[in-house]
Amino acid sequence: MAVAKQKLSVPFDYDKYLRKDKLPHIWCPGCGHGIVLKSLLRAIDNKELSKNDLCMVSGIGCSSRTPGYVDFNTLHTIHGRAFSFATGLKLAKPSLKMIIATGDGDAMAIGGNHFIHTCRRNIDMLIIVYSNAIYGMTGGQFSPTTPIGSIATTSRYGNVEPPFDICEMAKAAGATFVARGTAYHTQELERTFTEALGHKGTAVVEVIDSCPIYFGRMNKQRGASEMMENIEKNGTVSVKQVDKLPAEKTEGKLVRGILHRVEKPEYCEQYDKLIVAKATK
Amino acid sequence: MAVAKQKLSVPFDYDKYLRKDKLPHIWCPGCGHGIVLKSLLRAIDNKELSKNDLCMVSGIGCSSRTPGYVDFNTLHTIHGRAFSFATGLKLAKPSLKMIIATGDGDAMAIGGNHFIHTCRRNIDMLIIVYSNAIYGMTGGQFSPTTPIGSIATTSRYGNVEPPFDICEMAKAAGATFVARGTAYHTQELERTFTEALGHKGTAVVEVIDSCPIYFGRMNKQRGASEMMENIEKNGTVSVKQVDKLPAEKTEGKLVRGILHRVEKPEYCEQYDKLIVAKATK
Amino acid sequence: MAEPAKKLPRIEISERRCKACSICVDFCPTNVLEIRGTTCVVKDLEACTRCQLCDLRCPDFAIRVFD
Amino acid sequence: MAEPAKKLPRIEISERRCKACSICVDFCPTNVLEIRGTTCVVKDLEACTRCQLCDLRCPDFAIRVFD
Amino acid sequence: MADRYEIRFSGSGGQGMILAGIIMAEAASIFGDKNAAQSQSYGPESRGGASRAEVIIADAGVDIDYPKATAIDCMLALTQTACTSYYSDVKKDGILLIDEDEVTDIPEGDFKVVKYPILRAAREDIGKSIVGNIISLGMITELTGIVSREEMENAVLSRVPKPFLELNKSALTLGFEKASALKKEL
Amino acid sequence: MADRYEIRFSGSGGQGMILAGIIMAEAASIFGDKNAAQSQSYGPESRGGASRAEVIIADAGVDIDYPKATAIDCMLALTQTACTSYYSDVKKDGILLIDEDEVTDIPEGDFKVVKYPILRAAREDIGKSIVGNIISLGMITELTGIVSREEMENAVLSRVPKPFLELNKSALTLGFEKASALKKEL
Amino acid sequence: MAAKKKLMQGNEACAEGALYAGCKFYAGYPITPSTEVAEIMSVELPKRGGKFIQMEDEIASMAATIGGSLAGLKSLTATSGPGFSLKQEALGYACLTEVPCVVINVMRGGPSTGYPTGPSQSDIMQAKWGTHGDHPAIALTPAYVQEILDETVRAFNLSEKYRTPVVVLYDEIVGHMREPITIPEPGDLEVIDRAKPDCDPEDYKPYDDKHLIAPLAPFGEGYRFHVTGLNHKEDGFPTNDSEMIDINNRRIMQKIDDNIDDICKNDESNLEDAEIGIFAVGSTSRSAKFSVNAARKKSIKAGLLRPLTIWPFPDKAVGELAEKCKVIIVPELNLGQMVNEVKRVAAGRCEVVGIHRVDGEPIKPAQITELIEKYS
Amino acid sequence: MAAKKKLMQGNEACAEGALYAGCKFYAGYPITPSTEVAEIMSVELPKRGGKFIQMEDEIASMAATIGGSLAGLKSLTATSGPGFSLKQEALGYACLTEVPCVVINVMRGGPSTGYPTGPSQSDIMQAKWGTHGDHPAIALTPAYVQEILDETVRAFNLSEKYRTPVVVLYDEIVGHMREPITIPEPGDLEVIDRAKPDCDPEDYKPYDDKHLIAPLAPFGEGYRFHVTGLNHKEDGFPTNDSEMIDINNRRIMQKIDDNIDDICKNDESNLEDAEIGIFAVGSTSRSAKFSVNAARKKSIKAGLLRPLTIWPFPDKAVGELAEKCKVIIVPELNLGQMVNEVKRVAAGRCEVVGIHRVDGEPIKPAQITELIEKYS
Ligand SMILES: Cc1ncc(C[n+]2csc(CCOP(=O)(O)OP(=O)(O)O)c2C)c(N)n1
Ligand SMILES: Cc1ncc(C[n+]2csc(CCOP(=O)(O)OP(=O)(O)O)c2C)c(N)n1
Ligand code: SF4
Ligand code: SF4
Ligand code: SF4
Ligand code: SF4
Ligand code: SF4
Ligand code: SF4
Ligand SMILES: [Mg+2]
Ligand SMILES: [Mg+2]
Repeated sequence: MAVAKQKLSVPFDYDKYLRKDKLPHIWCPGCGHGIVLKSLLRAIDNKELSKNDLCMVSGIGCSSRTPGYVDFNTLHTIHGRAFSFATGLKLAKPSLKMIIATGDGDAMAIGGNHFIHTCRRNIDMLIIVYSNAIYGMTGGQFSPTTPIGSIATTSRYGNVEPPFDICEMAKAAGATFVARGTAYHTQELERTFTEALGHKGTAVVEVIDSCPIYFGRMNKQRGASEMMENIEKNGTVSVKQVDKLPAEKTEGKLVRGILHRVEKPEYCEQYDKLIVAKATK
Repeated sequence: MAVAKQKLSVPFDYDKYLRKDKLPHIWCPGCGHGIVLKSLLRAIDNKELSKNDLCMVSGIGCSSRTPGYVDFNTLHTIHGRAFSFATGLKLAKPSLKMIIATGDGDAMAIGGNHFIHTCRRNIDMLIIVYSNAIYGMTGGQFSPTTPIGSIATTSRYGNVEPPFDICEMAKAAGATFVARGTAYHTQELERTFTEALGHKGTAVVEVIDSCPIYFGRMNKQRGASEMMENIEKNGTVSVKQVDKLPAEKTEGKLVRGILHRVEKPEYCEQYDKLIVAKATK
Repeated sequence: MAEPAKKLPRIEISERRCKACSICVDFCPTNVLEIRGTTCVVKDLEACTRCQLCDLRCPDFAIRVFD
Repeated sequence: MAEPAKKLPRIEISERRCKACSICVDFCPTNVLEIRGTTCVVKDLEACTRCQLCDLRCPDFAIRVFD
Repeated sequence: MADRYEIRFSGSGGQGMILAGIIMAEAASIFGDKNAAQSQSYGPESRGGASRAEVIIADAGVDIDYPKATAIDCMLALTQTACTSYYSDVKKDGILLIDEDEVTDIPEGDFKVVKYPILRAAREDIGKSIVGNIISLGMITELTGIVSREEMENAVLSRVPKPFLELNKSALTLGFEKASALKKEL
Repeated sequence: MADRYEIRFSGSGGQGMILAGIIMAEAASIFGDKNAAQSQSYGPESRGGASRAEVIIADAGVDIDYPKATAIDCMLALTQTACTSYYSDVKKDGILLIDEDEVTDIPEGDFKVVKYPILRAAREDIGKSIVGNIISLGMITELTGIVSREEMENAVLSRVPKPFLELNKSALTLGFEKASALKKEL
Repeated sequence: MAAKKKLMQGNEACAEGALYAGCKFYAGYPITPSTEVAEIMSVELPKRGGKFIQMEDEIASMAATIGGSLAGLKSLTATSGPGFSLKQEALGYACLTEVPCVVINVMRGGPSTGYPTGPSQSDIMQAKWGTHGDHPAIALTPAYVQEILDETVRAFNLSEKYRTPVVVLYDEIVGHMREPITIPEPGDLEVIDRAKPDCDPEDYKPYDDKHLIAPLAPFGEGYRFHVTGLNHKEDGFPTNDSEMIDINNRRIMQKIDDNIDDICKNDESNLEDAEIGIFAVGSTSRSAKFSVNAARKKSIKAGLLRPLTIWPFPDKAVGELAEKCKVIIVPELNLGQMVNEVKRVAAGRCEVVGIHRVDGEPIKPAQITELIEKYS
Repeated sequence: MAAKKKLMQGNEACAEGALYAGCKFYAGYPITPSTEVAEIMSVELPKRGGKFIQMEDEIASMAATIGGSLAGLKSLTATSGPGFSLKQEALGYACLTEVPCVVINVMRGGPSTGYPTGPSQSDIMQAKWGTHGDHPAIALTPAYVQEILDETVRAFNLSEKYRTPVVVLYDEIVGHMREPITIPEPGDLEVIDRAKPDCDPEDYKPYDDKHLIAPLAPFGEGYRFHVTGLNHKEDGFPTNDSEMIDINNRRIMQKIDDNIDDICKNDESNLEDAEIGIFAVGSTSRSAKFSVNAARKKSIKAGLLRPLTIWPFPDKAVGELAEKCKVIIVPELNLGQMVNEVKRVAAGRCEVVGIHRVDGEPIKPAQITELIEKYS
């Protein structure tokens, strides 16, 4: 399937999902956010979802500017609270197909509580965390996913805070679909998104992403392409290979792919099935 | 050791750690919170900690009223934020021995984000979650640890939200000592607290506790003693036995004991070791 | 050595603190205690084994068993 | 069947959208592209294998390769 | 009746003082045709400690603006603490109904004191100490005449779960009767 | 000098306009003995788009109250967008210094226009397009005389990392020289 | 009376009013003394096709409430002081994005955790100024149980009509007391639903400035549009253009200012010939009414202005009062909030004095009477 | 000048002032346009034995800041609009528990996310009324870079002296502009440290009402005491007694009211004979000064009252102005905040007019000049 795609003779028509007049987007040259969005749009196309039903909600951050560019029902909210706005929307109108576009700061710093409670409720939505280990929008402070030792504008001596493992958190909190992808492995990411969009319940996809302007510059990565390469070479290993590789090849690496997937009752359905049924009987 | 304790001829003198003039406390007859506090005081005594160094911080809730009764440096803050106040105190004065007294609502509902970030930083403090599956103070609404199907004043048709596993959350977030005890197993709890007080880093102890007045009454448990018995009989299994018991005896049960314990650099120490060292060199 | 005549324990119950929750009563292995009105009282001191379970579980710092 | 004369692909680059980040240039396996001024341009169309990698990784919806 | 008739129920948390207030207000305004306003005070904790409920009753069509007691016509006290804390608002010639076992230090004043072992009667005569508040309602109905026996009975029965109807009815009747006897002494 | 002398640096994000403003302010107020106030405007996003920095200079001891431009004495425009958006505040007989490759649609007005291929010179003569702002500073120093060459050189050198000292010195000197030639044509 | 009479608590009447108004969505987090509103909604909404959710905190509650409304449901949340403080950021978002919703604040003793079971009126200024930035504010102040029901309905109506959040403020006394009230039959009270667009989706502008208040399309019904808390232009997309920013920031204030007579509502008693005016809301206004009645019996010309809309402030009514009275007495359960507004409006035309109480007790009629008599 | 002169940004000067005042603790969460304060503190504090921590949000930041102060360190946090809204609940806690700390709010365009890189002055009322319940408020409003440094020092002094949080409000223009300033040498500026108890720990009452402001013992030094956000009595423990509640709630206000002359500070120019008064803060006051100077050149009697303490409101100075001027002009980067306070104080004694701007642009001197000339 991957190969088939690669040989496409007609390129994918992103414009049919975009608000073309809003481009070029505000992201810096080489920012990974655009690549993530492209994988998502292809996945949406794979699933043949309707733009009228799609609803994208975000908080604040560079990544959270995504909704402005897609021709869906779009809601750019306040920092960290996208999950809660989305919970209201989804519960009020279960026909909406919810996608959250959020950053490591938006989701895991200020929004951490809403993130875990959303996972716990297992309410049907796809959460995409653009995880670039930095607060891009505010100019490069360290985030709860910044590796120890990294430089940021508020960790000039090197960061001392251990980072979260977003996927572990999602799983512990109760998310029923948890996966990790990268802005480098764009086709794998497309497949992951496609699977996630087919899942009923809270699906979390962490995307290892790059902010060449702040994280890159402060941490001596020469440019966008070098950051991409680093994601490939040093950062991750596929869940399919992880057991086959020798320990020294996997150590310290994040695992890519679908890491957790279970079927559990979805919140809105439970609401109808248990609460409404009892209330109206 | 446990046996030795049981045969004590001179009972433990709680009063030396209490603000006696503040008793009787505000907790309802049969509320488990007092039992938890007693186990803690014995553990503190075991560790010979000084009252001048001890600092207990809480949020809002019945459980969060604990600091008012102990003769330490005590801080009763606002709902959900005890962790953050405590972080400030500890970082500013690392000689303080920090204990957080919090409830399932205070820690896991409104305080969830500060809870996970405290665990992530691995800042040296003991977090005691009095986990009674209800918002006691406000009169019995369901909480993020209320089992599915339970009745509460805001889940009259039965709760549909899946509960958090507090210990799993703590571990995923980065806490380096994670344990579970109960208000029934008071001596085991004392031992767990004793261990936790000896740990350097964030130690989380979830205590399965009872609110006979709200949770008990609404869920057809006839009284405080019956709730205690239920904790014993139906609720939990010791980590020491869990592997030895047949699956049907452990299914659906929470595991008691020390569930996770690793040595990792503590936040305040790292601050001195890495940041201050670099800044002043 | 022969045991001296059995010395009874001393059970102190603070009426001010006790809330008559009955936990000590229900968990005392030898049925020493009972609730009377709004407080717990000793019903059968002889039966007391000094096991301290009442103290350990009393939520109110209200009962203490001395040797 | 004999191949017909090699048909070249058509590479569309939107100057308005392109931010000259160089990702497509650096990841093109056959060195088709280059940055000129503030935009990316085609340097060697013949070399293009239509692999679409440039499109897949362009963060700016700026490049498309047609058969 | 004057512009407003004021009743206060006081005791400790768990004795059903607020429920008594609600029932009195319903007897007057739902089952009777008067106006009523019921309110209560809590301590900073919603449990434990003294508990107090007040009902202001006025004729139909007469607004009850200030909803708290100003000069109490009738006050119930089921505990000493409640009695001591709250009796002082009872007005001249008002009625102070006390549980005679619990309230031993009886305040003095220009009011009439009615004593009865309400809780004991609940326990011993009815078999449930929880109905002390219902006995009290019966007594107050009789002592004050501010609502009719029938209105009160309807009000009590509408608030009580089915299985406890008879129990409460007996408690209420006991209250009516005891008060009817005691009234004569006033 | 009048009460206040106003300079605006404009270009696009990344061209170092704010740094230029800072250096100008330091040349005047730290290395010279004048007073200065430097400010800037961002778009809603802190990156991309037009960028603008302003410096108001006054004699020592003269307060600079309003810190933004009111009537500009000298403005630099390194891009067409910046030029078009911002030129209109240049005052009568003020100076508009433009990059002659970038700004092709030259606005008309009562001011004097000085043209020079600043970015090209940076790229080709100095070898680093990033020093366009330093060349500009040299030119403005020369064109306006508001700070001395020495003050400007000190200011530039104090803001530049060691390895780039020479580079920036050359850029500045280039600016001095080119402007000194162009000045004659004014 | 044909309609059914019921003894109801203030908080119950609030829930009843919300249901009457067609509220179909509730998101909240429990807090004394407002919790009963949530408890009733959790039981009643599922019976009527509505949704109830208990969120993890008040911030999430406010956000979910806005989400529910964007999906097209009339949405409610209820809280008290500490929770009201937490809701402020998201409340400002609702103001700027013009999403209707109703927020109940049952005021308890403050500041901070304060006195959770005690009454107060000390969040009145916060209801206007609690969130950062200039924003429109509508706040209603019922004082009787029946009025809580009626005003909750009016709160929904104003919210839907003006596309803005509406706050209902009442103190713990009114929230917890019980009075016999009449539940209105369908049709008895006006119920307003937000305007929906009838244009082609292509032409839809959610912040069209041809309308002072543009229709609001629910999400998911074909009108795909963008909502953001950044300053935005007519089409909802962020802008950087100072003219556009100005137009939108002023329009959201103007929609209130231009309709102040529709939004303001006062209850006046004995004002015709009043020489001593009293300005009070909530339980305090009930004490004041008691005192005014007592004063009138003594032929003292006292009168009461009791605003049911406290924001926008009733400048007109207070101005008239200042013209005719020698003094305006402002009793309030705080240390001086409305009294400053009254002073601002009175602008020296009459004396203005406050009575303030923050000890957890109501203002007693005797306190007001004393002052009335002093000025009579 | 002997002391070193440096070109500094407003936000840098703020950090510099904090360090000068002896600040040893910073907890914050980044937000435009205040982030530079955090960035500098993260570099400088570790060099000086202080602690910097970046928290997970603004609520945690405010809480940690209070914690740091309770441990005995002078503590700072900095934020902007949305963050300031989030800090409100904990800020009220600091007011009631009387924990000194300083909060910087660099004001940006609002409401909501608004215009993050644009200036505004629209959180002025919020600085007084943002949290629920009645509480004391001190807020300072510097307008020049040097003044930001000086006023940040004063903020710490007032905070330590009066055991209360102090807010420093300045707009983005002042926060981001650069001016040459003089860094004071040790001793140049007064630095006040909080009083510590010298009594026996047994006798220590953290809210002793013999003192208007009781000494505050740091945690962990032998004075074991209790701090709660519930209404409390002298010993810090919660109370339910209405008299105690009253005493404490009024005392925390009174400590400000009784010292208003010590807390208020104004900069006046050309006021002696002014007929046209201008009341302005921050960048707007700089425009106003420009206009006043221009007016004086034309012999128009304009003058400027520029408060450096906006809360408590400078009633006295404004009152005097109202006495002598025919009009007070209040230019502000919002839709009308301080202008209402000026009206309240003027109480009809003179005309009061506002100039308001919310489009992300500063108020231009020309706008003020126009009005001055109209009234001249
Ligand atoms: C309440 C609040 N606090 C802080 C901010 C400032 N802020 C905006 S975006 C952001 C961080 C964004 O980081 P992330 O979510 O990782 O997104 P990125 O820009 O890296 O894509 C912060 C701190 C804000 N807008 N609101
Ligand atoms: C900001 C805020 N929201 C809500 C409340 C109301 N409140 C007080 S305690 C509590 C829940 C307490 O539950 P938990 O922590 O489990 O303690 P418990 O009483 O069960 O011991 C709530 C919701 C509050 N005080 N502050
Ligand atoms: S700052 Fe970083 S995250 Fe933000 S757009 Fe630029 S590169 Fe992307
Ligand atoms: S309400 Fe429940 S948790 Fe609270 S004190 Fe009573 S029994 Fe304990
Ligand atoms: S010590 Fe043991 S035996 Fe004695 S009273 Fe207590 S529980 Fe019973
Ligand atoms: S356990 Fe304690 S409080 Fe309960 S009855 Fe026994 S002594 Fe009393
Ligand atoms: S399609 Fe492949 S070969 Fe052709 S330009 Fe793009 S990356 Fe290069
Ligand atoms: S990847 Fe896209 S934006 Fe980057 S240079 Fe290539 S075409 Fe331009
Ligand atoms: Mg990020
Ligand atoms: Mg609980």
